[in-house]
Amino acid sequence: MKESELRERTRVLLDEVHPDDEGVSRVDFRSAQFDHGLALVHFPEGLGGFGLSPKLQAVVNEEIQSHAKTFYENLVVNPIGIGMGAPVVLTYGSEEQKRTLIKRIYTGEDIWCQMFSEPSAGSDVAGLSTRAVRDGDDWVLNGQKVWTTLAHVSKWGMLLARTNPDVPKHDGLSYFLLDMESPGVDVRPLYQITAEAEFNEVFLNDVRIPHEQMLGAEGQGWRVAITTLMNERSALGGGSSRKGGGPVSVLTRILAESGAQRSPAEQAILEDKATQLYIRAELLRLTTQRAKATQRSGNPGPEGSVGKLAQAEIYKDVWETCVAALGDDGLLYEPGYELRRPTGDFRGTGESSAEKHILQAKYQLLRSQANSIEGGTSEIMRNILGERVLGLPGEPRVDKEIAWKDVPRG
Amino acid sequence: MKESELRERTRVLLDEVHPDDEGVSRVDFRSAQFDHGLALVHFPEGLGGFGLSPKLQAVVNEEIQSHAKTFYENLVVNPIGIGMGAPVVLTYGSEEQKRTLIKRIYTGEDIWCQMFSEPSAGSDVAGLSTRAVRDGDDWVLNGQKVWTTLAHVSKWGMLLARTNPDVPKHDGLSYFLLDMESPGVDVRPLYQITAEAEFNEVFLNDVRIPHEQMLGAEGQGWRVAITTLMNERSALGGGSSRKGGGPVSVLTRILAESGAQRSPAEQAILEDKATQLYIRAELLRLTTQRAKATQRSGNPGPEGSVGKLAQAEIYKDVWETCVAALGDDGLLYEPGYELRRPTGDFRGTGESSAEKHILQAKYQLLRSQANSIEGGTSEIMRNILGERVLGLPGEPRVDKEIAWKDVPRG
Amino acid sequence: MAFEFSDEHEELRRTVRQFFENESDETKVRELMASERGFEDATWKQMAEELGLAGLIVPEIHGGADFGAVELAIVMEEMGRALLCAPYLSSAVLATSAILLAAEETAQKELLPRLASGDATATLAFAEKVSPWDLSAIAMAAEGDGASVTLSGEKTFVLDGTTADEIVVVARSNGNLTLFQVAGDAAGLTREALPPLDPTRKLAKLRFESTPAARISTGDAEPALRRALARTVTALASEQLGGSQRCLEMATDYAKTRLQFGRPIGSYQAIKHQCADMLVEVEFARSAAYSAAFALDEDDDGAEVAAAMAKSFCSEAYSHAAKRNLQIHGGMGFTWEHPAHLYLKRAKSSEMLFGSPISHRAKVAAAVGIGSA
Amino acid sequence: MAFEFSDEHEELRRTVRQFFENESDETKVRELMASERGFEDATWKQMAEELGLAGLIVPEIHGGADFGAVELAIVMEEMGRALLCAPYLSSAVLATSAILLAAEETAQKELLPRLASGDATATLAFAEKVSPWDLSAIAMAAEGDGASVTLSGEKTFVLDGTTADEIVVVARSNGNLTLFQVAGDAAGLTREALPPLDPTRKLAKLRFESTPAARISTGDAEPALRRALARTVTALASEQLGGSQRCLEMATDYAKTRLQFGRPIGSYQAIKHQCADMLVEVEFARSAAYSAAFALDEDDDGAEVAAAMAKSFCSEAYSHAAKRNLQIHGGMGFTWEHPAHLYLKRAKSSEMLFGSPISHRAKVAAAVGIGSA
Repeated sequence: MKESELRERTRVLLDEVHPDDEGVSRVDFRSAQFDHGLALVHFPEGLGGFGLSPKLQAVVNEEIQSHAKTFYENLVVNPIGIGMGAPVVLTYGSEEQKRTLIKRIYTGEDIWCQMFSEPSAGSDVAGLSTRAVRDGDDWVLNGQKVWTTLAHVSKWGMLLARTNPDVPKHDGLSYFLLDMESPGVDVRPLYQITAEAEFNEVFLNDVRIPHEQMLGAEGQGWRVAITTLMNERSALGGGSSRKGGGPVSVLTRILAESGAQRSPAEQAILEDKATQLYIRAELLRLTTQRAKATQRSGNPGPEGSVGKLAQAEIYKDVWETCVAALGDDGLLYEPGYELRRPTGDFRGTGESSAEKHILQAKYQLLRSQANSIEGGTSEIMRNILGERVLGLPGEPRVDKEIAWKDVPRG
Repeated sequence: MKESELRERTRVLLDEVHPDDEGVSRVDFRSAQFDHGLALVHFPEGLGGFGLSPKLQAVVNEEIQSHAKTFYENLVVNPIGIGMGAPVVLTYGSEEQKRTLIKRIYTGEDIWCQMFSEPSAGSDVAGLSTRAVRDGDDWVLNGQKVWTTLAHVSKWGMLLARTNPDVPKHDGLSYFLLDMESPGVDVRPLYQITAEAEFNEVFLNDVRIPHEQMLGAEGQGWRVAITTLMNERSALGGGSSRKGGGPVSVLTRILAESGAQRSPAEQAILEDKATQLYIRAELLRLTTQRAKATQRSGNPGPEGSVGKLAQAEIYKDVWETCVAALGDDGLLYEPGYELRRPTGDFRGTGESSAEKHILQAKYQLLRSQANSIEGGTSEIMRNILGERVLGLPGEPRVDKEIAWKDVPRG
Repeated sequence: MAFEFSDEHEELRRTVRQFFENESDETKVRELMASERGFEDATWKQMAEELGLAGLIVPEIHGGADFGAVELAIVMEEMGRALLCAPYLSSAVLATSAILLAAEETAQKELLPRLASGDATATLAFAEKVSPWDLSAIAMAAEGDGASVTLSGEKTFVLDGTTADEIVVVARSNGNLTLFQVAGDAAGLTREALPPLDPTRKLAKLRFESTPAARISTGDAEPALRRALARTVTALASEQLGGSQRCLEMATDYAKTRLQFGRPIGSYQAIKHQCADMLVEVEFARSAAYSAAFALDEDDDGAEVAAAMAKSFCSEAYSHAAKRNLQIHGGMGFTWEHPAHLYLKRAKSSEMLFGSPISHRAKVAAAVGIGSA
Repeated sequence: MAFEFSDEHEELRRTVRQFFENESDETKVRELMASERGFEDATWKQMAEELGLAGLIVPEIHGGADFGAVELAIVMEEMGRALLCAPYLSSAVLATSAILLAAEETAQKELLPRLASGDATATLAFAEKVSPWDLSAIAMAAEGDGASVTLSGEKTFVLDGTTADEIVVVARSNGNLTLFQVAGDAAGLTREALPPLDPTRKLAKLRFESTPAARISTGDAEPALRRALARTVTALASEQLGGSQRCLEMATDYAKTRLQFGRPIGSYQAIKHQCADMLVEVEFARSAAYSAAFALDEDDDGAEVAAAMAKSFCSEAYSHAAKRNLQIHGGMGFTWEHPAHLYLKRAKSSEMLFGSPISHRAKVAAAVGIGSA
């Protein structure tokens, strides 16, 4: 299909249902968009698309944005569902599952979450302990998941559990779709050092999942999960998309505003530090751009770890320098530490308006500590770069060839 | 023996032979000092001492220094012989060896060197390959040693060789005293990145060593070597003994002299950097002092690695900052790169007079690169600190339990 | 420098550590940091009476233990390990040092016994909005000339400012920095809690509106106050050392027991070497903090420089150790329920308290002749 | 920014890499760095004639290949990998850019074809003892007003200054920075080799005593010279990138094959993670160098800032990579016979050439609005 036809179809959609119109809800519009094949153009016909190149989705989005004030970003509507859930259902789901699940993901009627992490399996995701035992047509699950974004509002969870502890760890996992309303699923907020709960812990106590909700074959869970994880990691890292934008713009601003309170020498030292960070942030942006160019020419891969690793270290350093530049004001933490679900609007990593940037810097001083942990620790990223990009040999492994149950854990 | 008696005996020695007197050579004086038991007071009577505490040597030295202009420092006379050779002969040598070797070590008639390192065995010293094969009353050696300080002027070398390749690496080593004038010993200068040859390579080609010159039992070489290495490592690291002294004083000076050539901002940045280094150097000095206090109370050990690790990193950083402070003058390297044995007097790490400090900084920029390699790399030091001080577990080892000949090498 | 602790010192350390292990465990710290008051009166009283801590550096004649900076360093180090929530730095160190070094004898007689006995707490209100840590920038001026004056204006970053029974205010009188005593419940005094980054140490802003105050110093108190701040900063460096050491221990302990890929994470060099680097920094911090304390007790000319050196180095070492500890704990270290963040917040906050590491390094530079100035 | 190389670019890279692998192997580099002249005429001629490198950025009408900064970046990157010993930076980049951007057409016609053909080399003598990299600090003033003048004084840090056939001198005329052409063998010119930290790039001090010189620019050449320096610095950043990349490769290759304790040292995280950190820095350096080159060819307003950014970052990245490479090679890397030190010396020297990373960052700061200035 040509771009022009896609644009034409988008205009037809908009003639029919317009997102700006009163009475047209988000679900109404996205439902129509899905039915017109303009939701996920790379998905098959009947499932939101036309089997086109994923790049062409931009044409549709552009067309909508140029004719409507209202535009629903997938990242906001249902990030995990659209980014990971829909693709995995498309690849591994039954026809029935594709038909019933994907559209509701796209409209945002069903929010999705991803449940791989466990307390005892951090970097070693495949070492997870949640057990799934077959019982008739069901699997019965017991265990605990952690760091589950959106679990408290989700209808469906993508879950990895151990169906066979007697084989090496990667071989004993299976992949399930869990209805989060099932009995025995207990979702609790997980408070972070910011006192906010972005994430959840999910306790599974004799939770039953029908066998049909296993995606991929029994014991093939790791393979199914890998696709999901790849999508996740490439979404992290990469820096600001605009020159001088992002966190470093907050630093530049704080530095300019706070200069009067310190000696010229101290200011010079902080300015050089800020300039180093400005340059690094800019090079992160350019490196991401280069990586994307390479990816377009058909070479995706672990190079994305450069951006993930660098961004974590740069951003942490930027926020810490912001607070150093705030000087004594950095002794105060205005959001306070009442335990809560995220509320503030200062926590984004983009630029912020008015006085928000000072609050943002302080919040991010704490929040950014996780940048080098979440989605793969910096230590793991360095392993990936060393082994998969540079081809350095791995370490002796003690857990590869033996049954999962015999691997020391804790 | 009381301090007063030791002082008295020293005055008797000086009455008899005085180092300042014309016609009294270094050998003359030190020979007499040895015979008086005032050379190494912790050594037995007849072997240069009186079996006293090693601390009391300071009393003798003090007494000599207060009554004579000439004082021969052991570190200058025969550093390896006196620091490592004499103790090892004393512990493991035959009576004959003690009688004939130790005195000539002390007088400096016989210079000693230490030959453990090999090209294929860097951090993994015990993995060395030089073979010693028994042939009648002799051992026949073949192999190559490297980083051998003073080999080109030495009479004796302390050498570690493999006498049994069929056992795990530590168990197949034996310790020899090698007469460096033996046929088949080929000493070649090893030029460093400074173009100077402080060290040598020693090639051993069918070199014969009489069995009596093995120290300790066959296969016990590692145990004998460990003592030697401990003495070496504790001699490295520790920093300047004077507040604000050492390399950092060169930096302070260069920074003050070169300030006019750059902007106040750049100067402020360099000054803060220099102050950080000044503080670190001072804390290195104090930490060494604290470690010595602990050691005195009977707790020696791997804590010395703190000083070794920190000193290497601080000094490298100091010299690099010196050259940064020199600015464009750092583009030039006045000693030039003609291959040579060490000559300049600007290379010490102490303070230097007149304009020497600039030459010293440039030379040390290069020379100090080895600080984090020689005497144990910083990586190995961190392992020691992690495992032996903090008690963290070791890595899986692939070379511990198997015959040396079956361990991959290269 | 002797640099060695006596058996009595070790005994002091054991005693206070034991006490804090019982009275300032994590549960207690969390309870107090969430409370408005921030400390427990009973514990404070016990610290004062049973352990003699409130009057540790108060002379015997004023009811104290008459100890010096070295003993204070030991106590602060243990408080840092335990993240003790108490007005110790404000009352027993900062206010006490200021009163000892700058106040008149009558005021010392009146105030110090009450502080040493734990009957009252005090704090020093000196920082103002502009250049808060620079004594010469203090602008508040007393109205009136005699022993009783009134004060108007604002003081900020006052440690434990909402709970202190006595507030020692630094203000100008005839241009000279002068100490004034203001009761915590004085008329015209408004005490507003500030939201602290480190919830285990309370901060306040104090507003004075013609508040009655008693002059308790004569002449220019600035040199004495500078020495009082050097003592405080030295004590704080020891607190930072104690926190750093605790972070190193937490990280090392976790690295020994947490398994990933079938072996302890501490067996990986990525973790092991981070711990080794922490160890080096902690040992350096120890040298910095101890040598500054010994220098004070030996009346060393270099004591103020040593204090600045210790504050700058220990601040950064603590911050590094706290961040590394969090990182080594992985996701767990990022949770509210794990104590790693409590140390991080204490570290970052105490790094900024009394001035940045860069500003303290500038003092060192000036003293040792680095730089043109 | 497009940021993608065409097939022609890749072809150019392959060709020059192949050429340098043959003509600038380690043996050759060591031979030339020990020689007084520092390069081989035959190779230079070959580079000019067969590969068109000497005239790479010279317009076709002057006998050059008429390429831009991107092609130059590719060539310089390969030269940096190979540690090429040749007056390329001095003649084909610095002097050529100055002539192209600041000289009059007649001078261009006379000089550029000779440089492009490899018949002659040139250099730019602008640095003086005080603030050598600051054009506005140039003090040397021409004596005389017309087309022919005489020059007296000293220029230093002149790249390949003892071998250049033509010396383009920057001096003042009526206060304006002006280009003058001086023959290498002119009367009153003394050329003294300086002992370089990096023996693969020769430096000289030139003394002029009433040396006859021909004026080859009019008006104030300062803006044009600033642009010429930005071009040169961008090219140098690419050279630094090439060196960094080579260090990363050497370190990685060695880490794969060197065994200690029975396994490759690259299997230890201590080494592996150093390599990973090098990789990140090299990739950032690549982005910096390439984007500065693309900016120049796109006549981007930000080209001068991009050049300063590239120079500051690539300098430090190269220095880090060279030091890490040496460390990873252990004792071996510290020997004269191993090439690690050649890269270290190139790195440290090129870091200081044309100004320190801090000074280049100051330019970036000013341009992007960091700081009060």
